[in-house]
Amino acid sequence: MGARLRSFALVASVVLATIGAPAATGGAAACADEGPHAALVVGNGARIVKLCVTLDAAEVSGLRLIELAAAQHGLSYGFGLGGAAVCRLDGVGPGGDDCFAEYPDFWGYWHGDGREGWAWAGTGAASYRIGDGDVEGWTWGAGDTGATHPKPPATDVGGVCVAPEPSASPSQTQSPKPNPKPEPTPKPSQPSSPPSASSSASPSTTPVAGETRDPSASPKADKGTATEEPSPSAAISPSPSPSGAVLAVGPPSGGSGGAPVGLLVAIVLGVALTVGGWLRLRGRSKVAT
Amino acid sequence: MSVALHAPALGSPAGTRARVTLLVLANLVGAAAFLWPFALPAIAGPALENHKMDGPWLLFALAGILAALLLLELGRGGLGPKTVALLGVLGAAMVALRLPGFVAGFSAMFIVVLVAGNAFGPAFGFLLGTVGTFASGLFVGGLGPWLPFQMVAVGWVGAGAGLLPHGARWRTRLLWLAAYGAASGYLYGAIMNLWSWPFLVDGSAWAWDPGASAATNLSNYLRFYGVTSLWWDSARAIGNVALVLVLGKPLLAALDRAARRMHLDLRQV
Amino acid sequence: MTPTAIRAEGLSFTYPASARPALDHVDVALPEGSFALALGPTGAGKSTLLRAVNGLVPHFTGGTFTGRVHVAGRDTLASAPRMLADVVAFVPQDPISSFVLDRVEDELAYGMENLGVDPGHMRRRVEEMLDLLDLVALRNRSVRTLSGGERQRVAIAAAMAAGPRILVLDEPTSQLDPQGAEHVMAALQRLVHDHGMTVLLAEHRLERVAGWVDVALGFDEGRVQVGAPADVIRSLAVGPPVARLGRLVGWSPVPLTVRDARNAAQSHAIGLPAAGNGHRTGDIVGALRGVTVAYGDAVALRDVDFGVREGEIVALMGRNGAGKSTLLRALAGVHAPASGEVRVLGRAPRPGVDVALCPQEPESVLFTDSVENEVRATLEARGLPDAAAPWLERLGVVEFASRHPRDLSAGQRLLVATAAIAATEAPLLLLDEPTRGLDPDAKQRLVRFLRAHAADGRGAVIATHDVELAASVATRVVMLAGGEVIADGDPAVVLGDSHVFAPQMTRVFGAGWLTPEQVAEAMA
Amino acid sequence: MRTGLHPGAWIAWASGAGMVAFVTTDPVYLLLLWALAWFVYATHRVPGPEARSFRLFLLAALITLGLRTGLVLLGTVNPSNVAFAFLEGLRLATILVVFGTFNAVTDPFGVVRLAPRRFHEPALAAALALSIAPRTVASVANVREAQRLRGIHVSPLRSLPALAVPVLEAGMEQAVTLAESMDARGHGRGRRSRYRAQSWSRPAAAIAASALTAAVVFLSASFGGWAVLHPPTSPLAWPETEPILLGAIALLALPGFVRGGQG
Repeated sequence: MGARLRSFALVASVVLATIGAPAATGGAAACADEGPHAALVVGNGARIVKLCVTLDAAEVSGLRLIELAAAQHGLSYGFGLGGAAVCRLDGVGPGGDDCFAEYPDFWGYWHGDGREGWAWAGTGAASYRIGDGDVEGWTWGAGDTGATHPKPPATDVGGVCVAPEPSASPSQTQSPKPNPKPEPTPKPSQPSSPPSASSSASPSTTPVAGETRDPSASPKADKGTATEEPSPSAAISPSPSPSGAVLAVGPPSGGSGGAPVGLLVAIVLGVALTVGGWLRLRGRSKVAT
Repeated sequence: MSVALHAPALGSPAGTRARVTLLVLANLVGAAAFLWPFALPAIAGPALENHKMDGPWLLFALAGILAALLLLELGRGGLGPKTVALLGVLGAAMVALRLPGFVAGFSAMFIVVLVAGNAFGPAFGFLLGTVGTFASGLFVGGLGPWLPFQMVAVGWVGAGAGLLPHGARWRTRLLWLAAYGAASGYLYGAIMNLWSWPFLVDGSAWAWDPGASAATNLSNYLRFYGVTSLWWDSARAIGNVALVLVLGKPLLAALDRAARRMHLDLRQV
Repeated sequence: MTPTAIRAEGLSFTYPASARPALDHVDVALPEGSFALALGPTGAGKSTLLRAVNGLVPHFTGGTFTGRVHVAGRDTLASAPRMLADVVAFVPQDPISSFVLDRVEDELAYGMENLGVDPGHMRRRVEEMLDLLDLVALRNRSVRTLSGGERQRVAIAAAMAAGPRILVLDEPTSQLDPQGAEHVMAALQRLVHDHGMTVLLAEHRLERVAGWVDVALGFDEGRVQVGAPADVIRSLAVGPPVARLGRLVGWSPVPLTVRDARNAAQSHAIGLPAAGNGHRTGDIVGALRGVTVAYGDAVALRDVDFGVREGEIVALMGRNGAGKSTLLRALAGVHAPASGEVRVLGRAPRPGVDVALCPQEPESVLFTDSVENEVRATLEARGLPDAAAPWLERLGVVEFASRHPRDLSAGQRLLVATAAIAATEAPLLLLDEPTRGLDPDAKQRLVRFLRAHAADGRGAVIATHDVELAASVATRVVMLAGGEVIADGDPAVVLGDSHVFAPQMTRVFGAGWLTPEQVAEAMA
Repeated sequence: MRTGLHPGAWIAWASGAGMVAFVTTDPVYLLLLWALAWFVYATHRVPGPEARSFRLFLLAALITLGLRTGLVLLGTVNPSNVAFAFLEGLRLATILVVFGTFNAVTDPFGVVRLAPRRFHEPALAAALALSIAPRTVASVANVREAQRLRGIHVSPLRSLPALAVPVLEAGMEQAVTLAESMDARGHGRGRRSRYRAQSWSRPAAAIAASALTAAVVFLSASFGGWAVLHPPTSPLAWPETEPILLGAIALLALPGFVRGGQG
């Protein structure tokens, strides 16, 4: 009875049940306008980096700001939960899609309150809107609220984006060249920032880079798999930038560090099961007929 | 001796308070199963954000099952053969009407739930919604994790139909039912979308944002609903209204007649 | 003496919305081991008494109940039907509607599950019932896939499995072909004779049951007389054809079985029958030429040639599934043949205009809120004058004109549906099983109606299991088997040639004798 | 009758495999689940209408995957976005395939029969709905045909009531007969026993246990964070494959090595 109807009803209802209804998603379209700037402060527990980021729209999301910082200054980052949350910044944080894999430590999110102070972010970086002159902060550490989580140092946008030069170009950061060599003497935000705030970050850079970015030292790298960025470090490069510190970062390359034994096993298993299924079906239809 | 007998009503009068408690509890659990995307940050904080892709989902899928079971518990032991037979027959009608399926979000299945809920009361309406949805899931081979949600949501549609005022005239009763058909068409869609909406976490303005406040998420959700489901659910709402207006009276009359013949007084539930 | 299984004392009952009592001071006592038949016209109270025995009346129906019914010593008023489930079993008229579970074996166990029978015992009982009713081969089948006779036996087994000693059945053979009916009656007799059960059944087709039972309950307007079947049948002026013959020629006692009648007839000389009632005069009204119909892979009709002429009443006979309904549907133009040609009045059939079919489930025809409106809907659709009453009168349902069709009995509904179909005034009328649930009076009205229809120069085809109907009304009999026509000719010849489909008169007096009236005339 | 395995074993298997799919977006694990579901289906498939539900679910899975991935095209298209949407879609699709297998190999009546004793009556009602539904559909066809046979061509507005009312009336009548029959057969007497409750064979128990193990392993990885279940997509990187998790998934293939007894 109604076999075709039944089929249709099934397919339609199952698809609808799982996907809801056709949904449109979209991010902000990139536009090349220059002008608005925001300050981004990232404290990975070992050092603090302050970056002046040129916004590509009047308003961008907190996540977009990080992407822009990566493009303009080579900040290394990794988003998780499907790109909705911040997993990794400046080489620190979980490498997978699960941003709380190292909980209780996680990346806390802060908004500058305009008076050099900080407010714990109530919304996610994906939905928070940042405009010209805003200050954003990210700190690595434990503590589920603004009262317990490590706070970024007092910052105002003027201290990071001093004498904004609209000519700042993001182009140089696209360099595909991995830069495995940590620079022993990083000088973040050298050129034009006042000495007060930004200098605090510099002393501890080298050990951090050595400890957390070397694949051989990472626990996950032991398994010979490929989640770590191939670039062992994102070191601060001395290359001059008119508007802030520049981080050089190796771009993600498709290659994997370790031998994908697991992957091979999985493929063999999958092929075996698929072929086994075919054989079973063929055997059965022979019996049946 | 001469006796005039009336068949017993559905369920026993004993334990009414327990039943009401159960009803409230079950509906709260059911509501939680659907509404958690709004309440998550408030109740769990970032520790749970860790598992926003899976943990809560699993928990609340279990809550959906629990709610379905709890609500079915309403009918425990006291349904009796007449109610079970009616549920079976009307559930079969739902299965049959689910087959031709869809014009966008509209399915003729809903008319059965609306009319039977209205004729036999909220408890029956709920049971029919859950039982019929379960059976149709089994029948078309559509068992899956979404089924408890569907069962509860359709059950609510039926229960709501049973709570409508009947009024003194057909006209009043039908207009109420038609209005409810429209409203429930949208509400059902809004509720059912909620279970899959948290899968959309891409940071857009209509995506679920596990870290955000309930108000933000609600507005995101409304935006999402408005963009993606409004037209879809409108088909359901319009279809419900049309069917109620065209079929409501004869079907209600048929159900009333059957109730009389079966000497049934389900409205005492 | 044997204990009483069923005892009703001073039983009166009135349905909730009814003015007239359905049962009026009824006294009945059936000893254990009775095989009892309830007979009488539709609406005389048979179903009500059957339901009073297991408490459905009044517990299920409501209404006003006076008097007492004791079943196996229990007062039905004090126990709900479910509490009587271990002493009395009930098989309703349409068993498929009463099945609760899908698989035969599970259906058998359902009653015992309700009684909390221990699983080991339950298992043994199910096996016993499967053996007793010859269902072993069907144990894993879905009840939906069974034939009518199989369903009836499953329903009996399911009702009996919980171990009640009393079995009540409402028209158990009405949906069955002659062989199926025979099977069921034989199974019931075994329950009575070998297992000492008490069986009470209601049935209209007395020729199928009268010979099996040992006590009869004659119903007339809510009153009941209990006695030997022969006595009751004589006093009610009903009965199988042999009994009608007995009354016509004054035999005493009135014979109830073919065997009785043969014994009684030995003293009467009877010659060869006159020519049969077949006469082909008119033109062809409808015809199938080389028609093959298939449902998926299953061929229902295979290369069939068939024709019906003006003035003819053709009876289509054959086992369940032989293709009778398919032939009617093809002729009515609702099922297009895979190959071959269908012609009505020389052109493709126009359903509802020049050919009308009353389907096997007459209920599906009815969709308005009153009997009268059913006929009027047809008249309106055909653009005929709005006169419903004559049609209702012809089929004897005019007294129900303002009633809701669904409130009528199955037989009455069938007549209403027939009236609604016939009102199309189509020159070719097709009826599928037109005597289901009809009492003898109603059947007589249907016979008269069909004769009048044919006398008007129209044609009719009836698909039926009812051998006696075919014998009394058909001008020609077409026998189908496996989708093919295996016999086509004068009823006297075709029915006389058959073991299974032979009417009682043929069985008593030989081929060619069809109806008691014909025999009585020859004897006179 | 379909596979002889206890339906509970199938429920456990589908839930276990479904949970595994829920907690990961790693394509290695997910595609392995596809292969495995296919293998299990091939082993336990019984020709018939129900076997079709696997194909239908497969179709639904592919549509879901396509839709979910296609949504990206409406927004910003970059490799990360596409990969993320694809993996999300793959996860949903995997769940569908798993449940497609489940629906293809289990007997719906068997599932209903699993209902706990307290839910006997709602479960019975669902079973009734299942067995009555084909007749309801047939009844619709009968009514439509019967009206044609009377030459009645009802206007579109009236055709729905003319169709729906007789079908509902017939159903209600059946409900009366059914209720009578159930009552007469002792429904609702309070005590109940169960006829031939399907027993847990050793293979069935093993299947349930292995499915549970697989689910627990993946859940512990998800909550404990000892393995990467969501490969990073922004920026893109190759997924990891954790041997313990591979082993856990392999456990789910067990039904493919158990013959279900009588087909």
